[in-house]
Amino acid sequence: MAATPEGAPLLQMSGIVKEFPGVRALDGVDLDVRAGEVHCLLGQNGAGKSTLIKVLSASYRPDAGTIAIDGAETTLSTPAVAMKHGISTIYQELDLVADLSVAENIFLGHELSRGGFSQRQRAHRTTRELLTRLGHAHVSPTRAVGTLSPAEQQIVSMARALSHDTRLLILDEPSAVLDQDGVANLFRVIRGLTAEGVAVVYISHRLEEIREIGDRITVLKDGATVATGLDAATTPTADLIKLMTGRSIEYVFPPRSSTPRSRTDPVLEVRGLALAGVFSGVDLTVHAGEIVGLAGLVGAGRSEIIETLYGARRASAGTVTVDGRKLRRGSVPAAVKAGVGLCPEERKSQGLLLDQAVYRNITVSVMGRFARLGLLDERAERRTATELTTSLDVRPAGVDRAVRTLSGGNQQKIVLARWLLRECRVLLLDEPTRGVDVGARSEIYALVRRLADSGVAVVVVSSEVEEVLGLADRVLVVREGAVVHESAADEIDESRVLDLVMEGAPA
Amino acid sequence: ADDGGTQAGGTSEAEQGSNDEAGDTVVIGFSAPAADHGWMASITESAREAADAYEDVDLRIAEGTNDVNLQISQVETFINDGVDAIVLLPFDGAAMTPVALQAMEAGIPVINVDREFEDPNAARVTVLGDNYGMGVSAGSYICSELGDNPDAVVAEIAGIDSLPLTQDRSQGFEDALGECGLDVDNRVPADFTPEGGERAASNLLQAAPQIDAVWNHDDDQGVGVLAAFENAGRDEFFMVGGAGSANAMRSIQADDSVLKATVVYPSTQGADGIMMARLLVQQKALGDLVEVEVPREVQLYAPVVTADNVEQFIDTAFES
Amino acid sequence: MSDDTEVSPGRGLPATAVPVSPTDPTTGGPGGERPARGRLGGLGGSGLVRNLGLVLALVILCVVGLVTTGERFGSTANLLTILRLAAVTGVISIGMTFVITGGGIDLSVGAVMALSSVWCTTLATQTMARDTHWIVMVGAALAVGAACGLISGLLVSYGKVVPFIATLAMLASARGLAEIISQRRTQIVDVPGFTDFFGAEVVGVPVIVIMFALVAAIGWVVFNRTTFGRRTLAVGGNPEAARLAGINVQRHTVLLYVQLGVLCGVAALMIISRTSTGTSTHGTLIELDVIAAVVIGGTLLAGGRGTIVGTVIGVLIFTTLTNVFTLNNRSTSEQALLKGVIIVAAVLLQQRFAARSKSP
Amino acid sequence: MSDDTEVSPGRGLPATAVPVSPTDPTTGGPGGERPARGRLGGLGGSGLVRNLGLVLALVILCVVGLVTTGERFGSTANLLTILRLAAVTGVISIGMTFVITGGGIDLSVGAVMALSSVWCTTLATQTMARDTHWIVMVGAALAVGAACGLISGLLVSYGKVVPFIATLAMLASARGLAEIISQRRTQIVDVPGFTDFFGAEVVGVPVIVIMFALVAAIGWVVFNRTTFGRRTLAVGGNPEAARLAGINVQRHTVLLYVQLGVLCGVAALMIISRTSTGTSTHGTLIELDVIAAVVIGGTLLAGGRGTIVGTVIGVLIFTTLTNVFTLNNRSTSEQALLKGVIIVAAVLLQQRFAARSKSP
Ligand SMILES: Nc1ncnc2c1ncn2[C@@H]1O[C@H](COP(=O)(O)OP(=O)(O)OP(=O)(O)O)[C@@H](O)[C@H]1O
Ligand SMILES: Nc1ncnc2c1ncn2[C@@H]1O[C@H](COP(=O)(O)OP(=O)(O)OP(=O)(O)O)[C@@H](O)[C@H]1O
Ligand SMILES: [Mg+2]
Ligand SMILES: [Mg+2]
Repeated sequence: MAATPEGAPLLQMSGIVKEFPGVRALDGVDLDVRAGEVHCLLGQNGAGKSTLIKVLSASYRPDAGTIAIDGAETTLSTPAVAMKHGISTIYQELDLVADLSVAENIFLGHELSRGGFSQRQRAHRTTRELLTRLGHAHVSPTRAVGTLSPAEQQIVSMARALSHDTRLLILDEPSAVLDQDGVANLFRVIRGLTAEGVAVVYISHRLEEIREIGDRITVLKDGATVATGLDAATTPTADLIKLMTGRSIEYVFPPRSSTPRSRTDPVLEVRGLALAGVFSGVDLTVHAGEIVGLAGLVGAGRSEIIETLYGARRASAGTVTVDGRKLRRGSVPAAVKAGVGLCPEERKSQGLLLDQAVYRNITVSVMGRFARLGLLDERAERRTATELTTSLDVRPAGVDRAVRTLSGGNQQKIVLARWLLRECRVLLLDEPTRGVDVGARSEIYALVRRLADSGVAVVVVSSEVEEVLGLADRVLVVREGAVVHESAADEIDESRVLDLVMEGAPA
Repeated sequence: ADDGGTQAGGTSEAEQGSNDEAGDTVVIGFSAPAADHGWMASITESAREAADAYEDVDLRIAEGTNDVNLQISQVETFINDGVDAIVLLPFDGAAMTPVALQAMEAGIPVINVDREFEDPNAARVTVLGDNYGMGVSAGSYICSELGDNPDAVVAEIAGIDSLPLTQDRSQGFEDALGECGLDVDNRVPADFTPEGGERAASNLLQAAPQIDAVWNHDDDQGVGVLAAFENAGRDEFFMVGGAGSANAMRSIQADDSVLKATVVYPSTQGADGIMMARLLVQQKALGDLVEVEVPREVQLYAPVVTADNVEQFIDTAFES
Repeated sequence: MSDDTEVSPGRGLPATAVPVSPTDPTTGGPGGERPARGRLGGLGGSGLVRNLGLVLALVILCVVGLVTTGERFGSTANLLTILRLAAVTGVISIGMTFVITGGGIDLSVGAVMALSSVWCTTLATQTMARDTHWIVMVGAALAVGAACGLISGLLVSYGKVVPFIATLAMLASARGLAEIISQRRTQIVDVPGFTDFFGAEVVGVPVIVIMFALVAAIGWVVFNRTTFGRRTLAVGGNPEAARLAGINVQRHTVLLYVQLGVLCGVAALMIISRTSTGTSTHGTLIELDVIAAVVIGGTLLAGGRGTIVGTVIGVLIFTTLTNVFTLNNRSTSEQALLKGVIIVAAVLLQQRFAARSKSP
Repeated sequence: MSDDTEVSPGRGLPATAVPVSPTDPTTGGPGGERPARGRLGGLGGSGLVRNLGLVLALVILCVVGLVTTGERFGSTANLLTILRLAAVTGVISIGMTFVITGGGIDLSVGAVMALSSVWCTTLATQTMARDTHWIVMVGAALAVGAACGLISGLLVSYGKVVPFIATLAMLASARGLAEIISQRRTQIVDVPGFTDFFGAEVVGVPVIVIMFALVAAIGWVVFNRTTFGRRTLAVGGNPEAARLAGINVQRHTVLLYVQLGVLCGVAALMIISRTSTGTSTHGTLIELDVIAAVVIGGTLLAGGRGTIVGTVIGVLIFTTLTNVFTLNNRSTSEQALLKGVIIVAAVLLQQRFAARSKSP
């Protein structure tokens, strides 16, 4: 379904420059998008993808460069103007108002109203229709968005974009919070849109998705276009990676240790753990040096399991034992004291101190290590943080900049760095590589494996089945709040996991 | 009735003698609490007017404040400045005593107005209103009006409760009522503002379904109090005011409300303080006295103003 | 404003979308895990049910009033007294609910009310009012309030001065100006039409109580049923998201302060009619009462969540408390001591209920 | 607390980690595009440079003082007067900076200071102090402050009462209690050792100014160089993230209010020594001055960002302003009017500088 190349492209951006204090985020980017195509934007973390689309949605004003829509040069002065041109955006950091309902969020800024009075019935009806068409009719229009899972919030964003008269839909890493099923649903929606002539700009770090949905590719590197108009179906992966990173990376998981871990002492033992209304009867044993993966659909309750285990939610039943000592229920300090660490799922709300410097974010849970009599040795902190950010390839490299100014993927690396630094007996990782680029991924996998080899018990939750199978020694499949399968990772393959995960699930 | 001769204390009284002739310029520092009600505003205003009347007085007025810490620093500033005299109406007399002592030790005479210091050495001259006496006057007047009716309901709308002056007034009131076997049945504090007076009075009317007499400490808040009475349509009682604003006196004169009397608490004290300071520094004495020195203490009288004698007072009353 | 654009839902969506069961079992009320910052429980929209704890606190207070003072508390006259006292704080509190929900705060309300009351009772204004119509005074009061609100709003939204500081500055300046204009005199109102109108009663209910009820009702509708209300929540809850959704956050912020300014003008009219005076001391420290009523009602001080019903109950709780104390002839000190304890008790009570109504 | 476990930093890191040049040219101050909510510009950590605009405002104020009043302003005696005045507000403001940065607020500081001053000057305490040592009074003042802080802290962190309401309740109760204990009388201090100590001067500098300097210095170190300060920033910036990072948010919150309570006790000692009295009216409305100084200094009212240096400058700006006004003999009303204008001007100035220092 390649688009017709004749006529002026729907969108033509050229020479776009955007500077932030100390960083030239965009340094002469060119991009053209045709009606009816899915145009993929590739690039490492911090390459400038999100900044580019924020320029496009008029969230930022560019410092230089031109934007033409339908061949006519245009100034996009405010987000409202961009919307008038039919540009709808789903941002990387979901920008919804937590306390407003689903319907209110969808129509925020272009409320259905008569004489200033909201037409709530009409809004709810329209919302229901939108959600049904997106395959998520179970989300109630009156529910507060803050209570939805990230995947459901993504759907709300999508519905919001569709509630406008959209000609150009921009999706910034939409699949980061979705599982296979969700991605398939998303692609179905995208195909429907492009068939009607809507253009889509699609950003993702998962190359297999690009192959499946994309028509053409533009690659950004350090804020500049390094290649454009590449054919999404045929360009070899190695070439793409070379273009993005400037080097070649073989994308592999680190080798598993040869000695069977089940021989060692169990470090973490969970018995009959339950959280009222979400999951129950979860048993889990993790040995020293072992990596256990939790696979499952989004919303299956995997995050809840490890958050409960960590004491961040109060269990309604069951026990958690670390090194033979029982943990007090619902107490994070108790878990931390016992050597448990949790790298949470949502980096912005659960992980980061956005206004604080990078190094402070990295050392926040191990501050005691850098302190003598409560006095901190900031130089040691910076040194350690710099080592970590370098090995994770955080860009830009300075550890003194506020985390807020980092790109999404780089922020994720900071959250992860904190927990890699921490001396833990048990490390719980929830979606550790969400939004992280290809280059940094293998580095993260290697680090996690190295930690395990040093005797840490690791639990990884991921929606990418490939990641769970590749990284973990043992895999648990979670469905609707219950563990439905457990086996060694090399005794099960991707399609079997998918079958287990889907069984009985809606759609 | 007593002769209220000294209370006026206005410029008109000091006409004779050479006291009004210009002498060396006198720099006077003046500090008073925040002018958050009419009486206090008029204290500062009367001080300014008094100073303006003399070309040899250079008055420095510090920001009115209810923060003793700030008021102390104002006095310190005056000391640093080397003013010739300080006229001080302290927010809290006891709390301002140390810094006043400091000024006296630095050779700057302090004229203490209205709220008395803890230590007599902290002021060269003290110009006092008589808060206790005010309560006594109000109480005695109510006693005389109600006669011997021990069942009569007497209500009191006080000022700011945490101020010592309010306690003194209430004490005087209670003591005077006790003389004729009455007591205060309902007491509500307000805050010296019309708004506070209205609020307090509205609640008071509900608390006491039947009242015979009310003493309201302050005529400024009294405007609100009267408005509340009017709103509620209650007039079975008579009210005595306090401080003696021109508004209140006009109302008494016109006899158009429940306000039948008010107890004067002279707001001219500020002006008196300025005059004392000038005389002190220029080493003059009070013209009408034989004394060659300015006296140590002047206590002003708290007369009751009624329709009978309002003529006598209305000209010196403060506009609030 | 593009509000009325007709939207064709799901334009271009595949017709093959799988319909899922329309009734959703997982739909719970709002709530869920939120940051641990102190709060009043998940008070979401409006409605008595969500404010059950507060209502209960108010009821208990009334019962205490009835038990300790008999029918003196329960009499119509006393209830009207409570409502009359609540009216001034109440009107401002409704406006403050919008400002706080929108992520701001306004410390200048008392000062603006004072300035407004002074301006509209100057000799000049009163003379003009007598010569023409007393509505001139109403116009003056509202205009002064709106102007002050406009300045605060512009400072906050375009000047990017933090609301606390901008409105603190407005507080100082407005009161200073009020003092200068009035020369610190209490200005007595003598415009018969004005006093007659605002002092009147309609079927036994004082006009200012009716005004309060009207403002509360309009406030409720605007807050819960209009675009303006929804946008206020969005601007306070996530200003960046609101901006990206095409809302003019800065203009909206200005409007929020302007409406509060206008309501301060309304409050000025009420206090003028109650005390028959305009003075620079009106409304001293009322800002604390107002903010306390709004916050105890369940509006989030950080913005993004608010309730008009809660605010009204908050105002009533505070006024009733004072009334019960006065009827009981307690000393100010005891009142203060008890007030603190009662406030905390009311909040804890409200929390219990909020927590209970949230659990499944 | 597992924070103190000895660990070799960077454990488990790849040996191949490339060392990056220790000095980083791209390091800018924190900042960047933020939601449109009003603010004071990107004031990050501490240090004079970040507060350049404020320093400039203070300098301009001093120049105005010098120009309009000559050496009367610049004399040592006058500067010490300013500092003595600043000391009481200053000490509390340092503590408030921690509380606000930690996501809270405390309206009860003035009342707690009053209660503390009353408690430590009761006849009983004074008698005991004379019989034993005046340090008893110090102990009493600090203990009362700490106890009040503890109650507020527990209400906020475990009772989950919003800080505004919890501390407003504490305000009412503490002042009520202070009035009851003192029976609304001003209590005179007559313990020679006490007065001698706090009234003394060391090489010409009054003890209370030295105390202020000490508190500020310790506050700066704790805020910027210790785990406690870091945790405060984390708790205020994102309590959920702090909790998940293993910080005991609730306990930390309690500690924040307790330290402020203790500093209110210190302030009580200072005001007692200045006035030689303890009374329930001490510190009335000081909370507004304190919060204004903290916020104008650049601490974010929403928490998560604060600066001790900014707070100190904020306090000095307000006290210097008052001093210059006093020296210049303006009327109170003009002062108020001007004060508002000057505050806004100072903030806008600070913003210009913050914006400039952020651009590359
Ligand atoms: N508000 C900001 N202030 C300062 N620098 C910023 C800001 N936003 C982005 N940057 C910088 O601009 C660069 C590009 O960031 P951008 O978010 O566009 O990257 P990205 O390609 O979307 O990366 P990712 O894949 O991680 O999402 C990064 O170096 C980032 O640090
Ligand atoms: N705060 C909350 N309030 C109410 N329901 C919630 C809340 N958080 C999660 N849920 C619900 O609990 C279920 C599990 O959610 P969650 O997204 O954590 O599952 P998960 O398996 O961890 O998925 P993910 O792949 O996103 O990590 C979902 O139905 C979600 O809507
Ligand atoms: Mg991005
Ligand atoms: Mg999850």
